[in-house]
Amino acid sequence: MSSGGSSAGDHGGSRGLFAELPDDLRAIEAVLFAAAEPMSVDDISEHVGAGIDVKAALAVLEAHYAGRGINLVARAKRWHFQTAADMAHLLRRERDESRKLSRAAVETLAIIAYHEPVSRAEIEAIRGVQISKGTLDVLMEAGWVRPAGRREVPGRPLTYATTADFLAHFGLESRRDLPGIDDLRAAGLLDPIDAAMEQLVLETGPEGD
Amino acid sequence: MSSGGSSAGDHGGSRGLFAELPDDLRAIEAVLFAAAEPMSVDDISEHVGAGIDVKAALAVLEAHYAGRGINLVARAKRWHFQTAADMAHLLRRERDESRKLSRAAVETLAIIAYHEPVSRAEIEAIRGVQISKGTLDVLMEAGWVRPAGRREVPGRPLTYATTADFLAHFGLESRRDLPGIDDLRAAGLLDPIDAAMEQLVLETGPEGD
Amino acid sequence: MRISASPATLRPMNETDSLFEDTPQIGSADRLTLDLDGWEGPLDLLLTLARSQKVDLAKISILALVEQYLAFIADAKKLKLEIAADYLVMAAWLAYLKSCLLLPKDPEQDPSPEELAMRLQLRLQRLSAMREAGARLMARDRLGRDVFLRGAPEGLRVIRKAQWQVDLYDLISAYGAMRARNVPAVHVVGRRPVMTLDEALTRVERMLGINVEWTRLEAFLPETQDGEYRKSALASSFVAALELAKRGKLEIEQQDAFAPLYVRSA
Repeated sequence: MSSGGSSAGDHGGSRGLFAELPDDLRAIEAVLFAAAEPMSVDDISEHVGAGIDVKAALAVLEAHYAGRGINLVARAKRWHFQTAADMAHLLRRERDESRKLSRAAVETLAIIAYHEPVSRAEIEAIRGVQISKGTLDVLMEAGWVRPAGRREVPGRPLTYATTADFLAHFGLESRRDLPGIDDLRAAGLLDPIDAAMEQLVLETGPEGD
Repeated sequence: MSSGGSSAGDHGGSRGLFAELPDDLRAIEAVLFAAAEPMSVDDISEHVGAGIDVKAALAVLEAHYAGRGINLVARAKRWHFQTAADMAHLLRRERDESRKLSRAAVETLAIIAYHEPVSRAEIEAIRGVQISKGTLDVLMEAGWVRPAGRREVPGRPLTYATTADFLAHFGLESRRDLPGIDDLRAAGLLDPIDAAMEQLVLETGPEGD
Repeated sequence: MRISASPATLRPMNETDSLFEDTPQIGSADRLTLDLDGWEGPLDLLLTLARSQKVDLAKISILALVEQYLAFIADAKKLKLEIAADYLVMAAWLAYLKSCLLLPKDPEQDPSPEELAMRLQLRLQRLSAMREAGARLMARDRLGRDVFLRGAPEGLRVIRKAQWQVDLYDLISAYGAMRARNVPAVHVVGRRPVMTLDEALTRVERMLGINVEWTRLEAFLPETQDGEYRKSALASSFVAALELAKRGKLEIEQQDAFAPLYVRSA
């Protein structure tokens, strides 16, 4: 049947629109619907039992939910259902815009996401200003940024990286999905500036304009 | 695209199994999914707009979700998604974990077995140490100990006794099978104690009252 | 500190601007809002100035940019605005860069002014790229703002059921150890055979009437196999002898320390 042009009235007869699902898909559907948190394949297996090929089933469900009001998505290898993005206008709740991130916080978050792991000094070098005290705190409090170990250079600076919650919040399956990251990398804009300089000098030659 | 004929088994290739839905159904799906509480038809209308015949759409969705891992159901004229009843068991997974019973719990259990019915104060008098609330809880949760009425003395303390599960777990026919004091001494499980002590044990001992 | 001047493009971007880059900046046509607090440092100001060249950042004229920056700072100085030190440091560095770029090439100079210019350009590109990336991130369909998780998930529960490990031996050995440990100990002091001082007095006094010659104290002791009782009798008889000597009924003699003790009636 074609659903594109159908009005709400004539769905009644289209029993086939949603076929009965096999129980393994039903089980995964049920578990993911009930879950309060995104679930990894292992988490799901633990609930639905070992006999089910969860990965294959997820791929089927993902494809089938693609055109629906609810989508099945993977973020940082954890799966959850969420409402379709084009339904945002129906759902957007009045929310306090007071939690809007400062420009400094947005830039800092972007720098961490595109360069991680990255130290505070490196963030400051890119922005050309010192990071004020609260900026990293705000990002960590939001659950988007975490300390990611120390760099083994003099001073052993602490580095920062993004979290699975960051990917989930911004609808990214992995860091590879960061907008434009491939282009930026190809342009050398994610390299340390000295490395980038070397590349530029090689490309344009030492006497380059 | 017809999905009616696809068998449950071949879901991999059956793109039509979940057809694209018209936006009015998608909207209702999304709104109900995101809602924190069941919604009346009017609640839904308010979100999806007046142009949609919500009642008709709900009937279609209800029918379509009938064979799924999630069902769309109405309770007291309010609609919500819920996990299919036959999948409910997946939401509560029991996992057995082998754990060692604490020393306090073993001692408490032994005292109850030898002296039942016995009050908490009596258990403490015999152990010479207070017992924490959790200790009795663990034993009751394990199904080995049960409350056994109140003692008709001032304060009416609750007493505890062992259960049939206790006997079964420890392979005992009855509490008479518990080794007595003489058996314990013969087995070297009792430090030498003098006659007066023995008398005391006999008075309150295993076959007491 | 705000002043009005021109051109219009000199306005610090805020997040909204970067989200909607094509927002027409009407109403400020001939005004420059000079607000150093609004820029996040000299690099930010430079980037804004560079954007006003309306060319790809990779193709901007560094010389023109330097002019713009120096003019901007000069304006601010003319207006007697306080200018933060880092802006002045940048101005000084840019003035140096400008002179290097304008002077005849010095092949010995390292790094070359061209390289310095390229570095500056690269820094601006990087900052611009991150600023854009941030804006694109913020504009995504964000969880909790544009897309939503299920409002009332039933929740999953894994109930960890403890299988307690304990066997009958654990149980009874615990009981045995506990009884042994905690049943109150009853201490009975056994009656020990002693001769009291009164007994010894009576006995020694009575026997003195019979023996008038020097006699060893031990001869007064009762016959017994019990060593404990004998010791007690000896001690009591000695004290009794001292007492009788005090009363003048008896004499005591000893040749040396630890030598036998002799008594006779006085």
